[in-house]
Amino acid sequence: MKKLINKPEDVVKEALAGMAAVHADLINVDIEQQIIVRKDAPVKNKVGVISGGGSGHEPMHGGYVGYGMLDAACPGAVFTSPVPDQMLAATRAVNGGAGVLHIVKNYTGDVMNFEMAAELAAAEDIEVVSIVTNDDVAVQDSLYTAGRRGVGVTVLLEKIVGALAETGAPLAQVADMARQVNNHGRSMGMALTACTVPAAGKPTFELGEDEMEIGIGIHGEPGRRRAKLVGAAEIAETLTTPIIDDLELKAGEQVLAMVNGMGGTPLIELYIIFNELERILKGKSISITRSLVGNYITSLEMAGCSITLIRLNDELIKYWDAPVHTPALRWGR
Amino acid sequence: MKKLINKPEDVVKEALAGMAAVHADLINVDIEQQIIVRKDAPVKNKVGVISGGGSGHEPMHGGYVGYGMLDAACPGAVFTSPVPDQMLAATRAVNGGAGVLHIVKNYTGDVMNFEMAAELAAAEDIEVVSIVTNDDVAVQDSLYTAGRRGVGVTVLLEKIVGALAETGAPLAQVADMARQVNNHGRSMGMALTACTVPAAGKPTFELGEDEMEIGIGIHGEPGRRRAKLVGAAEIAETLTTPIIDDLELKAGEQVLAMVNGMGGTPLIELYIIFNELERILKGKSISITRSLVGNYITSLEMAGCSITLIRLNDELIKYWDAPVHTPALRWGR
Amino acid sequence: MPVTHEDILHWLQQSAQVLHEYSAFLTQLDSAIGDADHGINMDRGFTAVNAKLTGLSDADIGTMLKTVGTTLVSTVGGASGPLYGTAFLRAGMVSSGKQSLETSDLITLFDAALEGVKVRGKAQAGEKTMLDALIPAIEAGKQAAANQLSIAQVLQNMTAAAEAGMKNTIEMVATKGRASYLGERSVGHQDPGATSCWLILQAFSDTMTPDAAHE
Amino acid sequence: MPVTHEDILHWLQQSAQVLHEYSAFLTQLDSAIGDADHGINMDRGFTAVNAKLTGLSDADIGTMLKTVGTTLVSTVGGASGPLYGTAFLRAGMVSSGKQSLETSDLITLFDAALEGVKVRGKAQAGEKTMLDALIPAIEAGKQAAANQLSIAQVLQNMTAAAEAGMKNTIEMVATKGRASYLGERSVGHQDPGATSCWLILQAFSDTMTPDAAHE
Ligand SMILES: Nc1ncnc2c1ncn2[C@@H]1O[C@H](COP(=O)(O)OP(=O)(O)O)[C@@H](O)[C@H]1O
Ligand SMILES: Nc1ncnc2c1ncn2[C@@H]1O[C@H](COP(=O)(O)OP(=O)(O)O)[C@@H](O)[C@H]1O
Ligand SMILES: [Mg+2]
Ligand SMILES: [Mg+2]
Ligand SMILES: [Mg+2]
Ligand SMILES: [Mg+2]
Repeated sequence: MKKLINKPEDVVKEALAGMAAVHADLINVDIEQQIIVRKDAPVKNKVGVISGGGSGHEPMHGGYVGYGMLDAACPGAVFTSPVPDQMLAATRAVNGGAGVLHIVKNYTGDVMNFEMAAELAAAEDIEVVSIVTNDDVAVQDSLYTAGRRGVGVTVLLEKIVGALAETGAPLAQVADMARQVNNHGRSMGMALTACTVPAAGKPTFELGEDEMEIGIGIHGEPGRRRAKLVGAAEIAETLTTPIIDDLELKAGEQVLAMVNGMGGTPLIELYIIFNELERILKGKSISITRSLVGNYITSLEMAGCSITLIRLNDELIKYWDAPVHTPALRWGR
Repeated sequence: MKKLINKPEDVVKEALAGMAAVHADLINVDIEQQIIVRKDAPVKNKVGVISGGGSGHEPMHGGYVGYGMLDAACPGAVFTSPVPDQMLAATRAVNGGAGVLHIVKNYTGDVMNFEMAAELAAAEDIEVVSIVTNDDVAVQDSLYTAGRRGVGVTVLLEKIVGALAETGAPLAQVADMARQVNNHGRSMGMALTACTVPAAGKPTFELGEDEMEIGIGIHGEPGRRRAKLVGAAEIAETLTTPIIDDLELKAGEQVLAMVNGMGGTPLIELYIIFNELERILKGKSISITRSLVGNYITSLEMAGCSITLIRLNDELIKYWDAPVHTPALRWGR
Repeated sequence: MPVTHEDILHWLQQSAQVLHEYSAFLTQLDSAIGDADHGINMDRGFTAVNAKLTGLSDADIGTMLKTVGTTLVSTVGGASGPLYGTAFLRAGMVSSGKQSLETSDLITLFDAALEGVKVRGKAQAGEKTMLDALIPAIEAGKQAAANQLSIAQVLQNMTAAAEAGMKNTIEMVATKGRASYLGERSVGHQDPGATSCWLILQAFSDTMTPDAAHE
Repeated sequence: MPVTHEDILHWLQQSAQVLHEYSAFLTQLDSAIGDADHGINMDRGFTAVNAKLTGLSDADIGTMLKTVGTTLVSTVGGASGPLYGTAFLRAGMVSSGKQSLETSDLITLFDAALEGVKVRGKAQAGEKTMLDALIPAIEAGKQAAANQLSIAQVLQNMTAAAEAGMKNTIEMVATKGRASYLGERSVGHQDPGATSCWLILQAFSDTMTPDAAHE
């Protein structure tokens, strides 16, 4: 295992200390409770928006804490859902009297831990609404299974919903917007390499020099299927087609498009994938009205990418364009 | 070779097309001449600031074209200095009548190609001043060798100098500032893995599972020495000490600190390195007044990091804090 | 002989030790069909439990198990944290005030734990989860209890059934938990949670079987 | 027999072909002490040169070489682009208007090329660069010319000297170019630029040695 770390068990704690030092103007990091809280939290009469999940997906979620996005994030151990205590502490810290939205990615662990946290918060009379993101089209949606995973849409949703919350909108409206964004967004990912959980010390799987995994999540897991490595054009096609089909995107519609790196893929390759994505969508007369290319929701040092599309309307564009000032996303101020 | 590409020979062209599509609001990409130019160039009576170098260092330099930073960038083939034609085209495109600054990283190829471009520009009566960055303390500075490489300082210099140019300062002053920043900045890097030039198809070197390279540049080359892999604390120490010594940083001074990822290292590890850097500097009563952590000057998918420190004064802080709006760096607007 | 307060203490210590020893193995199982953390998670949780045990030497069994539950909830995270946490919490709730457990108490305790896992995780038998070790274990326990076997033998039978159930997960297609994302590709791999469940039952059985610990 | 306009054309074609064939080898050499692009660079440049040759069938040797120079400058980049580019530009300048070259013209041409590389790259002999092939080659050429050898033999001697010089770079510590960053670690590796220089000279020699091309 080759990593820039000290001891595996200290990875999350030390990374949080580093984050705290770099972004002292934006966030407070409570190393003990393991939460990252917006500097000016709680913002009075604003809905508090929190999220959380395992570490190893940086900049998600801690990098999205700040003006116009999240009020707090709860990072768990690497690839492990945080515990209810963290979520409760974060909920308390951001409750400005207008209630708190929990943005939960659809993983059994995340869902259950957030559920317990919400129960505990309710016991303290803090109004909590949870919304679950489940945008990964690689996994079939079904009532009888754990369902689709929450992946790329989560990032874009946090931005849009955070902007709405910043206007002072009530909890129900903020939650509705979150559901709307989730319903109109889909993602799919692929990997060229596995990654290594620091405490595990070994790659999560082995992949041949000419193989790739299609339909991966964000936890270093193998995908839905293994395939022969092909060119960027074909990879983009493989990821984009199920998204377009599932969203039933039609000619004339506009989307917010994200090409996300899994952590170990250089930007130059992500731009190549975006170029292919643009070509594919142009061929279907779907226009990319807003876009984001880079490492936003990662799987440690895994090489690979994911594509996320969200159907846009004027309202979503407005909140996407609204100012944001977090460690990882910043514009308009 | 596992990459998200089509044909190796098309990598730069297609990545540029992708960049053009993503950042159409900020830049114009001339695929034919292979230059990236700020949307509103030439800005009248403003010194044009350009830079360039091989591709594979993304987001440098193309990601730094825009308000408050570069007016144009010339990307060469992967790890290959661009040709004078590109630099001349860029120089013409950004000349708003106040002359053009060429920011050149100290590599034999870059220096010679920019030199030829400057000669050609002079023949067209465009005033050009070239400044060369050479901040890599891993390489000994000497009149009898190629000298130190230009690495991390280049990015920070482009930001600071770009901000000064934006104020309408004359070419001589902008060039002076560039020299000042270069003189007060040093960097050093290390690698956990090699990287693969797409057209070469093979990793640039082999490294054992428990080895690292100390004193690397940004071209996938081996470093000054190979060493046993150690923890983040020791790595940070190894990179920071020569920088502090060479800059003769004293207690009470303040610095701009960058922990830069080489492309394949996840953010979580860079924060750990920053945490160590902070500890080291605190121990010497040197304060990190401004900082940047992420992938800013990379070596394709190489895993590893570099540390850059620039001695700060009020003027440099002012230009560092000034608004910037480029694909890769944005604040204040 | 009923299960005493000391037996429970011993069982929990033993569980912590076994989960520590098997941590890499559980993580390796989770690496194949999950996210390579189950061993790390269980080890972290039971290390925390172990640290609390000294403070519990005077507590009743209910309090002990509830403390185990809250400790697991607060330290494990992931799917296994709420699931094992709820299981121990529920087990503690039905053992409130007890200083020892008869066979029937034990069955009640396990039934409550199972109910907790089911309510929390919304899974059922055959979905390739810890339930596929726990459900057959409890059935075997009830059978053994009906046959008037000793507590040690009840637990031995439960452990054997859990082991068989755990092995049965190899051929199952996962429909709950992370492994479900792999669909058909999950077949051929043993479920990590079923494995940790078996290990914990085995630790219990070893505790109650005088010579087992010295084997 | 002087070097004719056709010989130059043939030499350049031959160079393009050889550099294409040796591209991976040169890149591999550059991978050890540079940035793994020298073969790619030279191949790109001479492919562009080759494409221009048809348009040059009526040009004089000076014009041809100058075109090669500007083409290399415009397409190669890196260190080798300006260096080889300047070399051919200077060689073209001293061959202006010429339709053929005698031995003395050839020496003048190479001297001018060498001067160009030196002025552009500010290096000298012994720094582990292309100069370590070119300088001994020209020395050998002058010696051969002084001995009244045929042009073919002059070029053969030059090539042999370039090859020896190229091999000598293995033991050198680089002080110029990228390899200088490696310091002592550059020892033991052959310089890529010296190698491409030898290949180009060899192509010239082959062109002028009637049977060489058919070996
Ligand atoms: N809905 C569920 N019901 C019961 N057990 C489950 C459920 N989901 C997952 N599990 C169990 O949890 C185990 C995984 O635990 P762990 O790896 O610690 O958490 P995570 O999956 O969040 O990484 C699985 O092997 C499975 O036995
Ligand atoms: N200052 C110099 N003078 C002469 N030749 C040089 C000089 N610097 C580098 N070279 C030659 O250039 C070769 C490298 O060329 P190339 O790999 O194409 O460019 P780069 O080093 O920019 O990647 C070296 O092997 C060396 O022979
Ligand atoms: Mg997990
Ligand atoms: Mg190069
Ligand atoms: Mg797991
Ligand atoms: Mg090179």
